[in-house]
Amino acid sequence: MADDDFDDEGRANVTPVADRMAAEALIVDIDGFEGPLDVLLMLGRTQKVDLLKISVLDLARQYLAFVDRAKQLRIELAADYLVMAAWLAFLKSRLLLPPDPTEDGPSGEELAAHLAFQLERLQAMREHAAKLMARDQLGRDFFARGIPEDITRVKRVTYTATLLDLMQGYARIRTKDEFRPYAMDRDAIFTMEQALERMRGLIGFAGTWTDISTYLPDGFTTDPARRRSATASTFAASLELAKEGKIEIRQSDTFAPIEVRRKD
Amino acid sequence: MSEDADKKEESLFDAPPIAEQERMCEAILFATAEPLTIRDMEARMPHGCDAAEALVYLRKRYEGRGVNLVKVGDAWAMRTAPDLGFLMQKETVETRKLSRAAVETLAIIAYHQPVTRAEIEEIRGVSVSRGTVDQLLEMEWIRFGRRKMTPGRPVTFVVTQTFLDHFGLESARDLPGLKELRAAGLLENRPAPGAMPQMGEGDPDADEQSSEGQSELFED
Amino acid sequence: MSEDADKKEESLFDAPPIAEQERMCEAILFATAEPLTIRDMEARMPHGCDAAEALVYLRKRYEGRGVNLVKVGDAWAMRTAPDLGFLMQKETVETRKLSRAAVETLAIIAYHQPVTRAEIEEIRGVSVSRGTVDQLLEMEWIRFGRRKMTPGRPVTFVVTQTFLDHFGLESARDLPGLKELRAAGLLENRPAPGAMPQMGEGDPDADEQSSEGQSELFED
Repeated sequence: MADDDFDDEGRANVTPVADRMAAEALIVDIDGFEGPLDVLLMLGRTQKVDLLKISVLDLARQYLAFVDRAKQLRIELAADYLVMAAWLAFLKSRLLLPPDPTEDGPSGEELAAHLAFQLERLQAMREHAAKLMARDQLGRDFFARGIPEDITRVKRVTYTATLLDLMQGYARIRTKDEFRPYAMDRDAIFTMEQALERMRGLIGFAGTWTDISTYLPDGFTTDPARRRSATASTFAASLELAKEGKIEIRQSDTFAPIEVRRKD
Repeated sequence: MSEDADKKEESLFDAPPIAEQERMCEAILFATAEPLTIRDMEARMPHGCDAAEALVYLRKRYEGRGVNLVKVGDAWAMRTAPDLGFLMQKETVETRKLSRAAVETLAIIAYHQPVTRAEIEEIRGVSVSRGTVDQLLEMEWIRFGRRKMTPGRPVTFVVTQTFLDHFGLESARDLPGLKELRAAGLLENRPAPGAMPQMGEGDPDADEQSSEGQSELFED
Repeated sequence: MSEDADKKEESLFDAPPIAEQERMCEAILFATAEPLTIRDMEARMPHGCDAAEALVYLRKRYEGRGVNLVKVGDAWAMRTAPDLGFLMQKETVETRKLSRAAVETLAIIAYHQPVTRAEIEEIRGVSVSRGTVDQLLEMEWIRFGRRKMTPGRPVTFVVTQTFLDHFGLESARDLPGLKELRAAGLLENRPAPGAMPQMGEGDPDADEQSSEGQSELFED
């Protein structure tokens, strides 16, 4: 049954013995083939002619014999081998029967020519693949540098500063300089204890409202730093005395002079 | 061109003499195993150097020597002379043997590039396994090229500089027998007449299919 | 057997000409991963070769080139010329802010030039580390000025044109005075007391006294 399907001429099992032999040989090595085109190429080689002048009809017959044989031997052929077989059977009928004028599509000759072209192209690629692999190869025939020198990455650090950094740096030093003696130089400070002592001595005479700035000690009124220190300590001392109930404090308005008076 | 002129003008002032530039290229190329482009070299040389010119001298100097200056794509490398390979058996690296499928696929990519997977399958008549392509990609012998401007915009494959370097080719144009293949029309992608079985259809990866339309637009 | 064949057979046993041996040594030394002794080389070369002699020629050939043949112990290797080592480096530039100590020293030099180291120390209130001055000299922001005509004839420091260029100044006299700095509010932008991050950490010059006490009274 199956055999008939593949033989358009209706004469089952008339494939030449040579074809059968070839088919048998192919089947033994079916795993070694890279698809139907590979098988066709192999079969074509037995014709010993230029692939372009190959008899596609013979090729089709041989291929069909190969598939036929595989079936008889109950060898599972991949789907594409069967697709090719069906197509070759179709091609064979096209080549053998007179062209049907009502039918569209390519002629049998066109299809055959294309198949021949495909085979020749595959053959050519194989030959050139071999040529390519036969070339001198890096690491086999010629060699790269054995001691490559790594490029060392050098990190270069550049320092930068802005004019602002510079000026701020200078200002920092200069202002620090102005106060530098301060840490050692206690005479710029008028402590609260000193102010308290001074106030206690003087407050007895303050019967009327008096600005606390008049209580600043001599020598602490002109130099800004000294005055600031004395002002702060005198004010703190006043608060302390007020807490003790010794004096009264008043300020008529924000930023107005702070005045003190003895509390009787 | 004008850029070239600019470069020359500049180099009149501060670039080292050409003999010194040649020395520099020599040192740089000797130090590296990989091919370097003119740009790579100039990036490391003093400002205003003309590596291309220096290489002309360098190549001549190494002509016929045990080590040669070779061009690889648009890059340059020092390689031992191929006729002395026999001395280097110790250095020979066992390269993984490529399967027949891989070799064929590689050759098809080299000769037909840029080429889609569907086109490779059409030429070989079988589907291309993922592993084959992966292996070639991994070896850095092939890489993805631009997508084809055909339906589905399939990716293409092209060979790499590493491939050229490995086979000692200056460019893909120097592939053995390329001219003959082209003259014989074997690099054309002839559209199959209708009703031809399509190759490699069973491949799940071959979604870039419907090659009828593509093949017409295939140019090499 | 013809005479020709005889000759060929004989030449199989002859060592190649010395020029060829030189090529061989060149290729072997280029490709191997480590320096090789004469014995190593001869083991790879055809029978009868004299690697020592070939190396004499090879060494001469590479004299003054970008690559030299050098002896490493009793072995030989190709190495890039020492003077071209800079080509094997790729520079990455990182810009860092100048340290506080350097900024202050620089500022003092700019405002007080020509100024001696002793004067700088007096103004800063701390000793000036060698590294700071060296750094500024290296950056070419300061240079040595004339020696002071005082006992010991100490050297002075002045700022350079590079310094002026960097800070966009025409002359050091264009630097704003203290009053102007104050007017510009430049004195208010100080770190809060106790939160002076540069102090002491990593700054070798930060041995200036603890500034907590001062900062309260910093402005007037």
